[in-house]
Amino acid sequence: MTQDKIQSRVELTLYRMGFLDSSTDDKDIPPGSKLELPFWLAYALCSQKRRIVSVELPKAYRESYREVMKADANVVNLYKLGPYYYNFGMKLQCFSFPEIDDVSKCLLSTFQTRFRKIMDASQNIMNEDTSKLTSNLDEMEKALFKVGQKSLTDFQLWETRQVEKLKTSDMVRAHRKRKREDE
Amino acid sequence: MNSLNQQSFNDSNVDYDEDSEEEAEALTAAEVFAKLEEAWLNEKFSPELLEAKTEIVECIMDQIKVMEENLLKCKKDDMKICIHKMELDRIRFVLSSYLRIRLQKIQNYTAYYLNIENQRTDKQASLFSPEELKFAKEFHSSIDKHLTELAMQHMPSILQNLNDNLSGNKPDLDCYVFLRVNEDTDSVVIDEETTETGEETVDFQKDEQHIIRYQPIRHLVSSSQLTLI
Amino acid sequence: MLASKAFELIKELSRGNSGSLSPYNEDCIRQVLDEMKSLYEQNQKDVSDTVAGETGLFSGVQVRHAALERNKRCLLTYLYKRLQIIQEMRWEFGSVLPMDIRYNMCEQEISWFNRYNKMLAVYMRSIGDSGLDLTQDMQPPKSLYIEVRCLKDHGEFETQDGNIIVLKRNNQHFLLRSECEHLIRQGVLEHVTN
Amino acid sequence: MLVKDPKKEFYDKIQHQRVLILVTFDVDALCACNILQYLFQCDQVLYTVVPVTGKQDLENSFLENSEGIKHILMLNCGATIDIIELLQPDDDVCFYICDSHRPVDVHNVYNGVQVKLLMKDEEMRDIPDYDDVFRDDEDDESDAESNDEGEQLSKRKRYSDEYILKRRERRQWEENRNKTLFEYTQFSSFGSSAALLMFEIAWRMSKDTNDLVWLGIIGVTDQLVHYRISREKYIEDVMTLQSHVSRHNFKEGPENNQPINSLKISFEDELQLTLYRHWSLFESICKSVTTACKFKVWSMKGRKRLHEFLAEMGLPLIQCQQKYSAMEPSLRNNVKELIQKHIEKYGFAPEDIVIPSFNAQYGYRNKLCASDVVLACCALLESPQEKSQNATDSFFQAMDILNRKNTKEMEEALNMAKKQIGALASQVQTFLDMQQVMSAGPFLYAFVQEGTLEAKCLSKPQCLQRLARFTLEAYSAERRSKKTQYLPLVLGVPLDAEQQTSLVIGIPPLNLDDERKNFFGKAFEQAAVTTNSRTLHNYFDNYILQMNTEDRGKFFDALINLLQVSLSLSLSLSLSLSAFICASP
Repeated sequence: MTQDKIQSRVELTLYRMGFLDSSTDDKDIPPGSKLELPFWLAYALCSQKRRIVSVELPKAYRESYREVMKADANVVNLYKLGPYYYNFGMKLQCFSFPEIDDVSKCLLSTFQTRFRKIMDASQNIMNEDTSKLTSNLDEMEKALFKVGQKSLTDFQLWETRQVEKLKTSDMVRAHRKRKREDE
Repeated sequence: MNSLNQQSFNDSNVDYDEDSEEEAEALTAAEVFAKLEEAWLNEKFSPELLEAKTEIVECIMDQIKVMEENLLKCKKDDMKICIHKMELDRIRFVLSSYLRIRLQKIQNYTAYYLNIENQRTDKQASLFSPEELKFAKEFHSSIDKHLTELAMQHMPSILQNLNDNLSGNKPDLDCYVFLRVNEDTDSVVIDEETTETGEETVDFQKDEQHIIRYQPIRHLVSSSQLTLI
Repeated sequence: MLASKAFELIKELSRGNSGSLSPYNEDCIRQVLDEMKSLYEQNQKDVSDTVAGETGLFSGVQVRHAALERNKRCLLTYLYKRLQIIQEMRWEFGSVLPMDIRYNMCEQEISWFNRYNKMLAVYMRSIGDSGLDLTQDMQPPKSLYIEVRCLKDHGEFETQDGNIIVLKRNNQHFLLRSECEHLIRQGVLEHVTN
Repeated sequence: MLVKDPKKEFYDKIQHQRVLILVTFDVDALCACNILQYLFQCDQVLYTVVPVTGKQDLENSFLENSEGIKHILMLNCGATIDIIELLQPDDDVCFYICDSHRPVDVHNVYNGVQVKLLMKDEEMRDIPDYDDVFRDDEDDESDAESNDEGEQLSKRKRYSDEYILKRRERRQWEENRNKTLFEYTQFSSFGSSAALLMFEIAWRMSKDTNDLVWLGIIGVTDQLVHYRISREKYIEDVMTLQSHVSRHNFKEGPENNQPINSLKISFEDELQLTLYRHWSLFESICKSVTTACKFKVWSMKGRKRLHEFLAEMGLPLIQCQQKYSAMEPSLRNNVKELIQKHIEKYGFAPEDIVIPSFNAQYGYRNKLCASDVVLACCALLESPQEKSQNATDSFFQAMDILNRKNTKEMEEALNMAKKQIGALASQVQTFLDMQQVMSAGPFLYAFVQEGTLEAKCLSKPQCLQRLARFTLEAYSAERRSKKTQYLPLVLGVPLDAEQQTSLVIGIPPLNLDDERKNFFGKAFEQAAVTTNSRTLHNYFDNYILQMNTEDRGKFFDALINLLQVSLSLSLSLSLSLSAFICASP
């Protein structure tokens, strides 16, 4: 997620850094050029102390998308907006965007609205194909969903007294399965 | 489970805390086991490594040994044998599980806990048992060595320090835990004063159960005013 | 792109699934180290140029420095995560790893595994007077004896009371739980519950 | 030696010992094994269960697993073989045999130290007297055998009258012994179910549960389904079980008081329609032996009669052809009464269509009758193996479905059973359509064609047994001639195409149904010996054997000869056969 691209504007000439911008063959990148930089680089180059580049808020977190979230967060495919939508959103806090408070509020309310549905689904879906449902979730939500499902199946196992059964360790089982497939 | 333990444990009184200078309390084996169980639950549900209960562990280990020896003396078709064996298995499970959880925590945040250990004054109790400390040091140095050999020594010299990478890892003390109150405790600060809200405090009463952020109540766990569940 | 090789290592980690270890990517690691070296050399050059009076190179140095840090972080994460996986495997597979997994480990990883094995053994032996095998009793015991079914031919197995049992595929035995827990975890036996 | 008090002489002996349990591949043995495992787990008796497919397997398994083991239990295997002779165990090893195969080998009967038979006293009546088969005067025996050594001595003796007298007496005794032994062993038959015996042991020790009763029921039902015991014997056993069922399932107060997931067994007259609760009524009627044969469903006319019958009962065809569980409840609930009421007109006796049996129910959905479980379990036990599978894989799969919690696996097993029975019925249809059932004079024979899809599925002993019976009844119904009632059937099915082997079974004629005695065991042995055929008598059911397909011709000629001679000697086939073989060297 720290590899996610962020739209940046070069403020100071970057000498001998032409390769960062694939659209030009120039040796240097002049101020004013727009670049897509990975987050880790943008973070290093845009801070209180040094302003080598300035950054823009990524689209998915801007006003228009925030409106969409407000309307009905449940129908949005978060995964498409970024597989790590929440985490990346939180990372963005380190840049001083004017609207950053709104972004964080929006993230919180989005999560709150969606969480209810995820929780509900994870506790009630048994032995069904969940891929359609989970394809809309960002990675964190997916992890949450998985935890929910696991607790559901664990509970059922407990109810039917199957937890007593000693099992082959997961890794060994996965390992053996793969070996069989290879053969 | 407890009733079983009581039964056989009561046969013998063992001295718990023999060595400790403060007060030599004599506890029955059942009481020691109750203490182990408490330590086990706390360890299991706390996000950080708690103080090592070295005496309890030693005491239980001794007890296991005694029981095993007694079992060998019994006749083969004695009904009691399987009950005692079962009990042994259960004690051993709790003990192993307790030590395993601790080991896991030590492995995950080795540098963090070693740091705490280094800054510890003589008055404070150590988080580690002596054996655990030895393991932690060995574990830490083995990883250091591994990373150095494979990567660090091939890097430019100014980058050749590891510290900020590994020790940055620390347990999440802000996570939420379930707890049961052992004794009344008033006005526990659970949220510090901020600009928006005032200080938030809670009065705990015995036998209440709460779900709460770990950080504000961690000192109550170590003083066993609370038990995590 | 800067540090893209290092990122590949990270992606490789996230692709891996339980019970397997991807081959130690020595190639990629060397390329990352090479990239770091040239970044560093370029920076040194720019710094000395700056000292010599040239201006405007500062931003480039910053970019490279960030890339160096990035590379280092990814590389260490890669190595450390692998150790964590290997460490977990010690608990799941036991002290001897399957050949195909060992095959994917580099020499240092194997020696680390052996060292880990040793320190674990030392620790476990030092608990109490007689030591305690922490890899046993992974689940709360429910009964003293359990019924198990052999999933593969394993050969002879000596029980605590000195009897020898032949573990052959599709035989079923009623044994002490503590005796066969390891074999169940290693997938030799299956616990049959009613 | 027969065990009189199973608790004292068997169960108490094995406490705190390790026990090796050898189990054959039949449902009854599986149930018995399950009961035993329950008992052993209660008392923490350590054991090892090893499935054995045949005599060779028995030997190997014993050698492999017997180290340090002093107590060996055999379920539905071992009784008919001289076990000490075969296995050559150490002197301190003791065998406990719980086997429904008869006759029990006389060596097993009279070995008082190492062989303990867990069987019913009243079934052991026709065993030859000890003095008739064994002679204790060792001197005599060694004399007769070691002629060379003591030639001088014996020469002198030979002249003495006393000696001659003794010789004559001895020869007479030997003749008598051969005759007694032959009469004793000429027929193979079956005694009480192993599962029933095990259940009764559990009951006597007050350790029986409702689940164990159910296992006993399944064991007994297995014996009926595979034509091992007569209907009378079955009813007798069912009555015994019924008292246990009512004891365990009687509850005070309102009936719905008990938890829904407990096991409820009820005693009921059960339609003899194969798996009908899990199939459609129509399919089930077409594939059940009795109804298929009486209606002759393989002919157009037969089908028509069946349709007529259904119409008469007021059951629309559409309802009958959909899944039974999806039938309209008002119809479904009356099916049994309707069938019983209307079927007499079609030439059925009441006992042709219903039989006293048991149902088990747990949870809301899963109502199973005993024969459903037998068929499902058997289908799993004899499921065609993939290459990668081990023959014993299916054994424990089958054992697993006896555990009532595995409802999903049970469902799959029922589907397999339907497939197996489907293959069986269509094979019977092929036999009739292609007129492949031939008369060899004294018996009928038929062969499943090589390379058919069904062959793979049918080449298993238990399944073959049912196929043979189905074929014989169908043929007899088709012919309508009384003579077919008196003819036995020999049936073969290809086993292994590469090795050119086939599986052959012989079953007795229909008119001897009440006795369930099979003389083919001895006859097969004889025919194989005289023709030097490459045969393998590996199964514990001796009327089933493996043979090299090339040797089929000469083997059959010999068999025909054997049976023809016996026919000519007497009209009663069974008795005469004994006479013939007795006379032959």
